[in-house]
Amino acid sequence: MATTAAARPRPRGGLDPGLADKYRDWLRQMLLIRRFEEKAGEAYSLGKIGGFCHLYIGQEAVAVGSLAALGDDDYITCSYREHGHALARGISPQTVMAELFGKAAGCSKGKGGSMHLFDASLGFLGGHAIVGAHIPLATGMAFAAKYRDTSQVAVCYFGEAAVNNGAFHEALNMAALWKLPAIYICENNRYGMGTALERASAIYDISERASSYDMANEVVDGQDVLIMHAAMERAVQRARTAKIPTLLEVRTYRFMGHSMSDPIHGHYRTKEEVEGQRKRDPIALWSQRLIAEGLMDEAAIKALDKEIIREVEEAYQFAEEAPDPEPEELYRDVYAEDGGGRGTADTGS
Amino acid sequence: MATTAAARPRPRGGLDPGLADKYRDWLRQMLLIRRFEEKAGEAYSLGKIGGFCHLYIGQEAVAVGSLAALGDDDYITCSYREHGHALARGISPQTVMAELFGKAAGCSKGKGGSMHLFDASLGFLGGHAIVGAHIPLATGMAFAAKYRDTSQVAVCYFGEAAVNNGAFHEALNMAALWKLPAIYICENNRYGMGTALERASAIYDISERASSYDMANEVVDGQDVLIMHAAMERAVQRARTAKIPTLLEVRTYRFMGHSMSDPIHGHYRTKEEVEGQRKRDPIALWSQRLIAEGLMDEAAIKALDKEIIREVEEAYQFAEEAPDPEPEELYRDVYAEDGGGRGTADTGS
Amino acid sequence: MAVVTYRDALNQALREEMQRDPDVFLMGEEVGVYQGAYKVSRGLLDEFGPLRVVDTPITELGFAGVGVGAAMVGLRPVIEFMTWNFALLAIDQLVNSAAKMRYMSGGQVGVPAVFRGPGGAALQLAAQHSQAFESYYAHVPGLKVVMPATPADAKGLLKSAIRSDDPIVFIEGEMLYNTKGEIPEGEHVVPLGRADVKRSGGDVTIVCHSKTVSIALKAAEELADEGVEAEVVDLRTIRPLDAETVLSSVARTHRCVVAEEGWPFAGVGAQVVDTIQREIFDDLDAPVLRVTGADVPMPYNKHLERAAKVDSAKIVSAANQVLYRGRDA
Amino acid sequence: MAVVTYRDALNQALREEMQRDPDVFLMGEEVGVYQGAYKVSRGLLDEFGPLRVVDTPITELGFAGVGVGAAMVGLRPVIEFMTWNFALLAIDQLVNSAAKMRYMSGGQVGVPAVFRGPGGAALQLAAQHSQAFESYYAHVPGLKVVMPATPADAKGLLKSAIRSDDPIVFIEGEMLYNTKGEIPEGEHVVPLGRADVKRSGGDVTIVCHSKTVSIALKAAEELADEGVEAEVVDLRTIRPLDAETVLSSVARTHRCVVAEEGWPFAGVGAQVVDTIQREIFDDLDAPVLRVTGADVPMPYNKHLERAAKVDSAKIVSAANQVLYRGRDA
Ligand SMILES: Cc1ncc(C[n+]2csc(CCOP(=O)(O)OP(=O)(O)O)c2C)c(N)n1
Ligand SMILES: Cc1ncc(C[n+]2csc(CCOP(=O)(O)OP(=O)(O)O)c2C)c(N)n1
Ligand SMILES: [Mg+2]
Ligand SMILES: [Mg+2]
Repeated sequence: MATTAAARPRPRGGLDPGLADKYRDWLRQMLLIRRFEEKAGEAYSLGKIGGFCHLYIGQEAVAVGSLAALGDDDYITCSYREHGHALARGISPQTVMAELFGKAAGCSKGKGGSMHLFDASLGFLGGHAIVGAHIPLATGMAFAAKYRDTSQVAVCYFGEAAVNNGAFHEALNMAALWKLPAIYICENNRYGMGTALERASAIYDISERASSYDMANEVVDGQDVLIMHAAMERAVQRARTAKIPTLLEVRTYRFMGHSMSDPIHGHYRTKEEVEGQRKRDPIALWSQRLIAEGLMDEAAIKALDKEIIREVEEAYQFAEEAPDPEPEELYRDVYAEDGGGRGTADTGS
Repeated sequence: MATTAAARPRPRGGLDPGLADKYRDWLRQMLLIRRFEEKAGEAYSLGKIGGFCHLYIGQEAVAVGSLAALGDDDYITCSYREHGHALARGISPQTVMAELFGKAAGCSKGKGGSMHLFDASLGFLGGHAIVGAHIPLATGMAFAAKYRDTSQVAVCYFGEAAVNNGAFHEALNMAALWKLPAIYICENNRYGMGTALERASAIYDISERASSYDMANEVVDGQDVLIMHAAMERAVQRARTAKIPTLLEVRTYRFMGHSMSDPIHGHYRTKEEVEGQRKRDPIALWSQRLIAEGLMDEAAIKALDKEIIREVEEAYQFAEEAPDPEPEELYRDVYAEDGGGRGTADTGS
Repeated sequence: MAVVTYRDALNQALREEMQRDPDVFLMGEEVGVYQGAYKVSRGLLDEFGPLRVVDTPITELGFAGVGVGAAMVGLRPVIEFMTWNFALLAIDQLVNSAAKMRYMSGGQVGVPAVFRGPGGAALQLAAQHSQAFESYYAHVPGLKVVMPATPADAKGLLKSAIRSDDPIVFIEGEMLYNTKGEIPEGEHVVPLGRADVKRSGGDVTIVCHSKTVSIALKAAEELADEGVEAEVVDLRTIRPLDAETVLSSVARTHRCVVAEEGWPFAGVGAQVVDTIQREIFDDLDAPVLRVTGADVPMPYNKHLERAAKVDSAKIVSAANQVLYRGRDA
Repeated sequence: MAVVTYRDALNQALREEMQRDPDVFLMGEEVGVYQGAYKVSRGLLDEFGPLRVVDTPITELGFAGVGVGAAMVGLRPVIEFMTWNFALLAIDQLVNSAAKMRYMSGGQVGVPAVFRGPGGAALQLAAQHSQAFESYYAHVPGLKVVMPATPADAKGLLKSAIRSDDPIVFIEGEMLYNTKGEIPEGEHVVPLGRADVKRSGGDVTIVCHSKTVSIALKAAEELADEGVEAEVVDLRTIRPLDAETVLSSVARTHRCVVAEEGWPFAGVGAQVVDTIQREIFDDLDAPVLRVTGADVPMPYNKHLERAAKVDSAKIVSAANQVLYRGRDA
């Protein structure tokens, strides 16, 4: 368990009974992500979803626990592994699923797909598919918050493999130098595709990278939604009040392959390792906790799960039946003024 | 003086009388660089040298002290501020000056100029003019040494402004991860063009950046050639024997403007600051030390200086009289097989 | 009309747009305290303060991304690259983030940012500092590419660029900063996407942009001495290309030379040639010829450098070729 | 002749060259333990060990630079980009270091490195993962650009690329990895810089490369059904361009269509058009037409994506246009 447990002492505070609804909602959100991802995997195997599809199964507590600490006008950017964040932020399962199906009703009009989910009205500013490239984007959003003197926070999610990339380094240096309200959440799931953290990074503790920028940092157990949430609240506080950035290294694990084309175990990790990690399933952990604290019972959780399965089924149906984008959409949205018309240099006959 | 003095305790060992010739030679080399650079500045003002010209005055002890610790088959790469390193490595003042004049006898055949000095026979692998870009190159040379299992070391010189760049970060991570015999020498002269270190970096102690890669590191007083040399010997030892890289943060100061078009003081630093720093002129410090230790006297130093001034004068004459490259050189050296002929896509009429 | 330098024209445009719109800010290396590596931003830090005139570390990839991110949430960044040579480090942010954001978000998120700085060769800056990359950016749907040749166009086009809701690549000429020209008093805005006939003539069309405009005008004068009237079309905006203006000129002259500073292979001129021969093949009395920088890395030596660059003699010679005139006809 | 996939052909080339020359090594993301993101390097880690098959962090700029540095001191690195989309992060090292080193060192320091990986669009990978950048690299003197279309060419050209003393950009087709073809037994080397006539015909020339070759061959068959014999010229090497082969074909057919996967503006095809009209203007009976990817970022939706891509119908239609034949003539 050493690999996902936080290296630092865990705040093991009891639950606040006044927040029972919230706690139950976290479970709901995590279950929604889980069931949604399972369905997406199924749809991918059926050829309903194309391209790359990176599932979030195993990491649900990270998106749910952290996003719960944000306000409505904060900014969020993610990598390509962002279905969970999109759902936790409140984009409907229908429009997310429709996007995966490439339909016009998708949250990016079917033009972005799995790796490029957007909902500007929720401050959900993308899925980005060049590793590391969205870290400067989030820094720019934090810059905008400072520029306008708002209390907004810009949050950026990325994998542990991204921290070796120059973009991470350049962006964090600027954020610290300029004291920007940014929160960098490194979801350390131990692998970047088939490369284990320790085969790509000269140091094991990603949080140590913050010392190059004198940036606040924490190591967080990402399988425990409560711990995740508490750490995020501290980071948000720092960003909103102290106006300084934070790097959170969140220890988690992906239960599935890197993408749908990668087996769950094989060349780079063993079946035993994956099974060991699955024992700290964030949903199971949180369910047990809620039961132990008397906030829900097994039956209620089962009922909730059923409801969610139905909801996901509906999303699937919705996506299935939704129409494709009109052919003219091909040439729309290239430029601001493009209602239609062809690109300027097009020579296609 | 806080700015150039090392933050850590200085090794203040006495001089080794058996090395007297070497010590005197360091002074000779530093004086050569100083007089050469003064002459280059003069030639630039006369229009004999074109383009950008970045003088090394004030930093002489860094190149001289560090390069003296290397062997013949080690590899060296530098930034565009590399006249001093080229001379200290043993490229003749004539061919360096001829290169600045763009002449065929220049060390890069007149095609590289001030920013691109090369002498492959000395392992002097360039002057490079994209900030940070040569740091991965040096890492690749260190990789080659490891690949071939030689005891070579690859040394890379760059300014303190380069450490914010992604290339630095990516390269150092790989060097540490793979345990490469590389030595990264950050010549911290406090400014990157007109930007003071603390306006570009979130931390003041550049050496701290090494902690992101668990890399050996030292802060070195770059105005004291003996200290510089001792630190470099330790780094070389680590590279050759322990086969691990080092980051040296060398505190120094440039006495001139960033390039010939930048005044010595003005927008970004005061006259007082520059004058204060000039009190720790590396040549004066070393001269005093040699005198104090009885290794040279004032008269000998004066004579040496005169000799060097003559040597530089000869280099100038040589460069002045040397012929330009033949016109056919324009199309040579683009590809391996190019003895001549035009580029393949050339449409120039 | 006031006579001002290209540099000051750009400075005016920045100042006026920053006064006009509080969302406009300038960010880049040395733009503030140092007053700009080429002094384009002189005085702006004093006037607008450090939040709107932001000096950055040497992190082209990072601060280009910061600009894109700030633009995604509605600011109007002007990101200065000290030169476009260094922007190769940031090109991923321009091509993969800026150019595609609107499209892949299904129209939700635009990037109203301007990326600007000098491009092309100056004097003896050698291989890594003397490159013209306009064809790279013009290749990319989602970007617009603007390259003014005169002070008036510099001012008017930069103002349009800043007001545009799309990401703009705005490439200045380092060798043009000191050139002078008249600029209309008061508000002066030049629309994007329109070429400009800088000289009229009926015998041959010379298509050019940025630094090659003045060279083409010089060539046109030399040709006039030989009795040949050249029409000089300054593209001004490379993408979208104003094909109409180019085609209507060549349809009249039946002969065309395309000049550009950069390397030949798949340069901007290749696209211009492609467009001309495709659209008005039957109007052409001769193949379109191109005059480009030599197909080599830029050498440092000044004579070699001169030989590598476009000059008026090369344009005159190409014009004579398309006119089927002997060397000294 | 054995029938092998394009993927295995590349694998054979790598294995043979690594066996032949101990200075050759492979470096990139997932090339080792994972056996290659697209399995091109399958088995190589086992055979050659971790010093010669090196997994890297996700640092395209950094490891491209490591490759250049290692090549500067005489090794022969093969640097794999997982896809050329990500290589935009590294383009500075290719353009400013690899391409210029020999020149700016006055001929002293060459860079015998190969940079390889898949380019162009696969299926529904959307805007940031579906781009064809060959024109960027072909623009640059000092680089060579190679793009095989068949297993035999993939093997033979990769072997030549590894043996070359110049930096090579070697762009594979992700959609081609599973395609099969015959490869001559034993040593099989294809020289760089030579186009290949993949089909002979006298009525119209179709110039293409990489993925568009099979599309062009399909179009040629469709045209043959209509009684039109198309000649299909596969460029194979984009830079240096084998103008001779292209020109001699078009001089015979008098009509030409140029197909490429990438965007139109200043693409490789623009250069081909420029060359043809310049060199054999009088031989042309019609303008040269181009068929390119649509001038938009690649959409995710599969129907839109299909519409954005080159297909045989578009090539047939362009061929009919240059033949001045009606749609269904
Ligand atoms: C610049 C770049 N290089 C390579 C890739 C291919 N790639 C996609 S995801 C990935 C692994 C990323 O791992 P990590 O950052 O740990 O995120 P995770 O997938 O584990 O969530 C790689 C190599 C890419 N998208 N972008
Ligand atoms: C990538 C890149 N960005 C910008 C520049 C322009 N530039 C040249 S030197 C320099 C300052 C570098 O300072 P530092 O690294 O401290 O070295 P120093 O000049 O002090 O030796 C800048 C910004 C460049 N050459 N490359
Ligand atoms: Mg990971
Ligand atoms: Mg400095």
